[in-house]
Amino acid sequence: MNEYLLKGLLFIFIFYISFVVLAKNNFRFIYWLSVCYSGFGLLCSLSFLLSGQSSQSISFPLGLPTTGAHFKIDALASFFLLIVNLGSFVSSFYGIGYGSHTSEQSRTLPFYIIFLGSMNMVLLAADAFSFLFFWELMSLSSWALVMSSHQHKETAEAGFIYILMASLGTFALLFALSLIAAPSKSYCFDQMGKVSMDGKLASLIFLLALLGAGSKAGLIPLHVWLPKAHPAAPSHVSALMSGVMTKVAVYGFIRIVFELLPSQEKWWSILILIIAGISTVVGVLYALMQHDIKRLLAYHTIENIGIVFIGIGLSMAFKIYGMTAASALAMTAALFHALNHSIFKNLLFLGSGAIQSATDQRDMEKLGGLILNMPHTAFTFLIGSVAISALPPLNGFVSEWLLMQSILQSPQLPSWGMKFLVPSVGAFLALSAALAASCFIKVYGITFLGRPRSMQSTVASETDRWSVLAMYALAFLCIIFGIFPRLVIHLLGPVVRAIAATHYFPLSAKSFFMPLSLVVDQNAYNGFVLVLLLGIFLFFILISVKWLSSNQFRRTPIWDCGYPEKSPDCQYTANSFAQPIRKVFGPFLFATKEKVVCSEPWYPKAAKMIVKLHDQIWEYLYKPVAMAIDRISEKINFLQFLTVRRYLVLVFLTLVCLLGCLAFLL
Amino acid sequence: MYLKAILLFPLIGILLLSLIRSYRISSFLNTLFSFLSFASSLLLLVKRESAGLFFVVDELNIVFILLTNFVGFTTALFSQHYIAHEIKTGHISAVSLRFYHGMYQSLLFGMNLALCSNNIGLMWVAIEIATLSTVLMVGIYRTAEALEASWKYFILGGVGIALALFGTFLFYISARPAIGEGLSAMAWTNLLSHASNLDTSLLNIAFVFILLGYGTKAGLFPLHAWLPDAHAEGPTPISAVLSGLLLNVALYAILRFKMLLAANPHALQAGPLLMSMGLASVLFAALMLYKRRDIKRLFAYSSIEHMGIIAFAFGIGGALANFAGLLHMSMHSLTKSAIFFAIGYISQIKRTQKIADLSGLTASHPVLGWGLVFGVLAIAGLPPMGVFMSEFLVLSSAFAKAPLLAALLACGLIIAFGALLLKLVQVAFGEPKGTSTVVPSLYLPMLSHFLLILIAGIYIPPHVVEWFKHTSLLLK
Amino acid sequence: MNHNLYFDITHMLAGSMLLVSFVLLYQDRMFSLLNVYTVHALVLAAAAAWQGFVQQAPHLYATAVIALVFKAIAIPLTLRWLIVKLAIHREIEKVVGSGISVIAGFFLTALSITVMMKASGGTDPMTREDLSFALAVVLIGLLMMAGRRNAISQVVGFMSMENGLILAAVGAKGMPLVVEISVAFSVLVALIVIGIFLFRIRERFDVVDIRGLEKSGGER
Amino acid sequence: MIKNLVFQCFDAFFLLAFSPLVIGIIRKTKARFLLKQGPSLLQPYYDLMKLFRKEVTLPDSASWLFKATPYVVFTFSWLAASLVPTFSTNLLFSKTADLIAIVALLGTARFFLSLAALDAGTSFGGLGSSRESLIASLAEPAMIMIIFTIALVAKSTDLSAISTFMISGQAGLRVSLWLALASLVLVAIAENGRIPVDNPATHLELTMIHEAMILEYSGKYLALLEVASQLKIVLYLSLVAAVFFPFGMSTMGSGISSFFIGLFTYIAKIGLGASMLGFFEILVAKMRLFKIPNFLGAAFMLALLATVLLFVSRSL
Repeated sequence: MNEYLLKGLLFIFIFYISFVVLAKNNFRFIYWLSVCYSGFGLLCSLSFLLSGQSSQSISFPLGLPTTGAHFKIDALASFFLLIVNLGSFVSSFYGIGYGSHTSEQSRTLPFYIIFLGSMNMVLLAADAFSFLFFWELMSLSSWALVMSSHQHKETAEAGFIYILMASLGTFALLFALSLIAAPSKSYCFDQMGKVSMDGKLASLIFLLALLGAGSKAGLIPLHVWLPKAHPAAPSHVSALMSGVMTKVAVYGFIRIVFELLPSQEKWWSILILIIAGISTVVGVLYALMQHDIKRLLAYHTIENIGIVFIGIGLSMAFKIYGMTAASALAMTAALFHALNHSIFKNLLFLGSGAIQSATDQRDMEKLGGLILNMPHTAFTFLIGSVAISALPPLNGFVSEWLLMQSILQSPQLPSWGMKFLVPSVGAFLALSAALAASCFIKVYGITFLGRPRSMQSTVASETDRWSVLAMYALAFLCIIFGIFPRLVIHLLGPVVRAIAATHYFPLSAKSFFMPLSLVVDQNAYNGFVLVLLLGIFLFFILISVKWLSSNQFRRTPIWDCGYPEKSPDCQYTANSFAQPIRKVFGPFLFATKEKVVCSEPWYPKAAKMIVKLHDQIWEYLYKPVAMAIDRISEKINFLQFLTVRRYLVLVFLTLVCLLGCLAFLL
Repeated sequence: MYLKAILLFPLIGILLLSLIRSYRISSFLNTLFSFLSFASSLLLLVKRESAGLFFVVDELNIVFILLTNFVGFTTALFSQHYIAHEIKTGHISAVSLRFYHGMYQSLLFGMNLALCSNNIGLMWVAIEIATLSTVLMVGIYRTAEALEASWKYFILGGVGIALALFGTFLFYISARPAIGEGLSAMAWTNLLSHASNLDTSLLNIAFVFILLGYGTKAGLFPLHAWLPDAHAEGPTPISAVLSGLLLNVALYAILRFKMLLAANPHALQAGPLLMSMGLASVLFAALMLYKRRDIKRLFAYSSIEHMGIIAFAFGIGGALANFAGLLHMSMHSLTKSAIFFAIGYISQIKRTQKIADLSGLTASHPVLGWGLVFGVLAIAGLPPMGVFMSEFLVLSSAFAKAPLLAALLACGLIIAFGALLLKLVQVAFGEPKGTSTVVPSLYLPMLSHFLLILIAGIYIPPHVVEWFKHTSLLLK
Repeated sequence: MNHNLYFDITHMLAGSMLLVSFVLLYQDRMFSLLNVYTVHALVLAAAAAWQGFVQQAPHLYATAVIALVFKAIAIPLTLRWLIVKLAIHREIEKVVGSGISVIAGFFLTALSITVMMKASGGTDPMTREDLSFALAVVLIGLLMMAGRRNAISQVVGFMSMENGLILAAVGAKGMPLVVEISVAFSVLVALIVIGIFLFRIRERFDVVDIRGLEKSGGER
Repeated sequence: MIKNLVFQCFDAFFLLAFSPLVIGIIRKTKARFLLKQGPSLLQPYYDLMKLFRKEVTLPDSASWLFKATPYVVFTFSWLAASLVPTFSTNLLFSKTADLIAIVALLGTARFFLSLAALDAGTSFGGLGSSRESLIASLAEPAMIMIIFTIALVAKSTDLSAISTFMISGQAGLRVSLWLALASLVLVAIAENGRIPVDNPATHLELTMIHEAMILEYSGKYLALLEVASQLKIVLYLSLVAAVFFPFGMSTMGSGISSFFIGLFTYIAKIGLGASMLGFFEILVAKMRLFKIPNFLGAAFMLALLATVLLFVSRSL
């Protein structure tokens, strides 16, 4: 049956792409079609995961001559298919309504379709060529989507950096895959992983895979493009890029490092853990410094990808030392978090899209009080914020709890380095979770709460019903996966078994709903009971407060300790909210410079505070390269303006050199 | 017979077209003759003749004959409207027009002759005919810049001619003891079958001369100097044919000679030589792209880059890389000529070739703008276009064999991509600026090329694969 | 005549061509440059004729005649006329001094002899030496082109390079006539094109100095 | 099962009833050490009763979130507190959440409280919210390291399991545990907004944190928030007691006498802890805000040291 599903997926893909031509600019039609397409993908992946069958493959005489195009669906692919199609399902649904808020549909629609299709195909591809083909097509189509608002200067810059980093990543992956393919002389994944390999070569491949997948996923220091490119696209595309495309990168990494490489070296996991740990904290600190809501969300993607990679790194470490159960646990946590992140990040981006279409603003400093005008967006955004802050009882907490539990397994690792490293990563994780919470207090508090800071914010109205429905669907998933995490863990079973050879949470028919708790060693977390208890306690309190207390209330002007100030400008801003944290972490990370400009008393003028943040990674890692290229190209540019005689001298010298080589070397 | 036809039609074309004064008739005839040679080259697929002392059609050249005649035909189509506008604006006089069409056919004749000749001397003559015709065409606008470009091309090309001729002599001399005197010692088929008996050391020197001589035509660094100016200052159809075809023909000649070297076990390894020249071309062209202000010159440098990639691919050697090189040659010629078609109309519409004066083309002229975007992305090696496949193969075989050099190549590609993209974004996106004139234009040539590279990116017909594979084995 | 004499005469002719090349390299006046070039072409004609005699290949006589009529008489006359017409009979501007260019010429000769001697182990010594002289002539011609600023002298350099090529061609036994004709043809075409160029250049600039021509230097 | 449920319910309501008294004890201790009479031990109860009876004033700009927050904060704090073993281990719901989850439950409460502070759109609310976030962020890594140390010793993050392990005496006397205790005390002080991090007794001061957040609240909402913060103090005190001083705790299934012994020792422990807190508070002065990172940094370093020493001492 799955064979038919796979075939169906592939054929519908072609069918689907060909619709671009027919549909022209009828965006509702395209988005409905995308909903159907991703819905079908969703069904396929679910049926595959639940049926627990082994892989199915299929090949066509297309693509690379003599190799052909191979496609395969297995547990790993189908889990990521689930993530991709869940995200695209909701985003397309959102697009049905959101599309009417955007102009120039013809710049997004064709690429949107290709983007969705290519993400699916990357996961199904089972040979190096098809994989990279769709990988690069995914980058290309998302670049085109980023460029859809092409009039802005920043967009051009964002798109430029994005596609360059994407090609860098593709080249790195190409390098890695070629090195794997070389000994087995086949580009087909099935044959590629079977050859044993020299440790140094394997390490090189690993580094390249990390570079390739990491640049797409946005690991620090390869993240520079991400906060520029993701916000520039239309919001439902940003949601897909941040929530889903980064997961495709994670998939690529797992596929190459865990499946195509025969064995892993010890230091790899150390490297991953360090990079991932830094990514989590630095990502969230960057986010805290932003006041553009979409850019802030994009920076949070860096943090969450860091968390996913912490899980992957741990899983690798445990696997190397033969602790398969712990490895399975860490991988479960990583994949669970990947799914969770795709859900709440989609939700938050969709929410920010709703805000943007309602107020035409992305700058939080110009928003405020939207909870009154946009109640549905506000509610769902709140759910998303709680989830991304890893707070119980929502899904974000469950995956971080699992990750913490797998960190707690680390003392059994024999390596001393790991013993010290892993707890520090745990501390980083905790720090990033707490900072994420404060970041989302800021986002939510400044955007939705308080008093409106601009006219647009005052008159904003709730977004269309399709968008609201899409957001509610995601919010519902956030809650459901938080209360019944076993649902996801059940789905993850075959995937984790494929990667880590075992499954931490035993799969039995009974375990689908009962027991509801997650148990690691003796430690337990039971989301369902927790919510039940919360409900009971809340009910009790509501009843007793009603019975006990006075129910009189009246609306009054704000008190504010006796210093009420009417102007909304006197509220806390996003910038001032982050000030304490900026003061603590800023000097070290961003080389912050704060300057307060006060006018002289006799010359009344508004005082100003100037904050300068420097992206040090950009300045010390990327800028020099760009400068060097610029300088070299400036230096050699004279070669365009030589006289004919000088060109002849060049030819002459080349000839003499080559003859000299012949005379003296051979 | 068909072989004769592809040579005969352009010959008749030269004679006839240099006599006809009317623009309408001559441009139609030009297209017609190009089409006739294209049609006969298609028939060549059906029935191939066995190799004679002068002509041969084999797995290596059939694809290029087909490609040359196809691009020749589409360019003729493109040039109909292009030249009509040039005449209207007074850029080209009536005399020049006769000259132009005659030279166009003579260029096609030269290239066809070079591709199907079985004689190293004849090939040399043919390439000279092709070069000289383009020299004349580059200078056709008679502006100071055009004449200068033409002069540069002529002098450097002339030196190339001389060097290639010396190389050809040396090949003959090295073959003479083994094959005997006379014409037979200049025939490819004989040379190839006796390759292992040829004088090894002479072969090496000969190859150096051939590489430099024909390498000048192919625009490899540091012999490239004529190329950017010739592309930028001549009429755009000529830029398209130069980049799309003539460079290929020159490389084809080098390949033929490399084949001989490969067949001789003691001869010098041509690989490292080609690789280093190719790599140098890629890196050099990539860096030069950043400071370009003229859009045609920009893509001329991109052609240098791609010739570098191809040379690099053949330099690596091995079935896969050679296959990739051949594929890249075909893909590059299709893509680059299509880009020049787009640019031709754009520069006529906007009356400028300056990148800084072009902006927002996707908004103001969707077909041309998106066509340019498509072409540039294709040439930069992005899927689903054909160059992606050939670059995939080049890089992947290079990564496996010479990782360090391949990494350098990849760097060069990224740097070049960055530059192209920077200019592309400037030209195609943003707010449109400047005034535009209405230009009669035909998009069919451009779109047909795009369709072909799109198909090639996904599916390559098994016949072509077989030909390429056979050739790759000969190239080692 | 015995074999040695054949060899010696061939050797002498090729050697004298190289010598004339050196003299060309040394010239710094327009007219004397043309005169020396005439000698160069004459020696080539002699060499071709001698080879025709030695190899009993009548078509080489044709080559000799072409060299005599065309290169030794027609072209120098044309160029002389051009120089007078354009009034550019002044000193040749060199990039490097005569002494240095002659030393460079020696190095090139040494290089070509090393390459050829090392290389052609299988070929007969006569072809080998002939080839090494021819290569030296070609290289010196190229050096001349690279070392002179004046267009006419560059053309002369180019033609002396062609002469070197033909020297190599006539030395190769059994080389089909096709090649010689094509060389002559190419020289003819080259001259025509140069002529067109000179006229066109005359339309726009008053000097045939490449520097003037390269004023615009492409895009800035 | 039923007995267990009864015990669990008793635990929850006992905490609710007991927590204002703890505040009373702290205040009384402070007053006594300052040679003052001080308010009655039952004064917090009176205050709460008064607040509950009062009319609520809501700021104009407040949304539904402002009204919902007190309930949310109260519920989460109460639940978290009742999941910490007090007088007995292995209560019915002890398997619902481990130590990490309990800390996270408090995090949710804080999240909503900070949001509510921003809801009215005042400058003081933002100030409190922003500072609270800073402190919480810095306390979190230290807390995780403490949990890590404890989990390494007791092989679990489940509080009942930890208490049982500690009672059994297998842990022995360890330097690490003392370091962890010290660190936990520092974290608890910061989390509860006690001196020297925050002064719960002041208003109208630019240094206030917790009070600034609840500045706009009145009536029953304020009462709920007050109880929630009292529960939080009790929670941390119980945590210290359950992990480091678990003696006297009963366990499920043992007799009624052990239940009473457990209860009384618990009250005694918490009472002692509260008065020690009061004593400590009169010894130190309130810190500047930007000294707090150092304070919490010290807590983190202590916890880190605890972990490292643990590796050395037992080479786990």
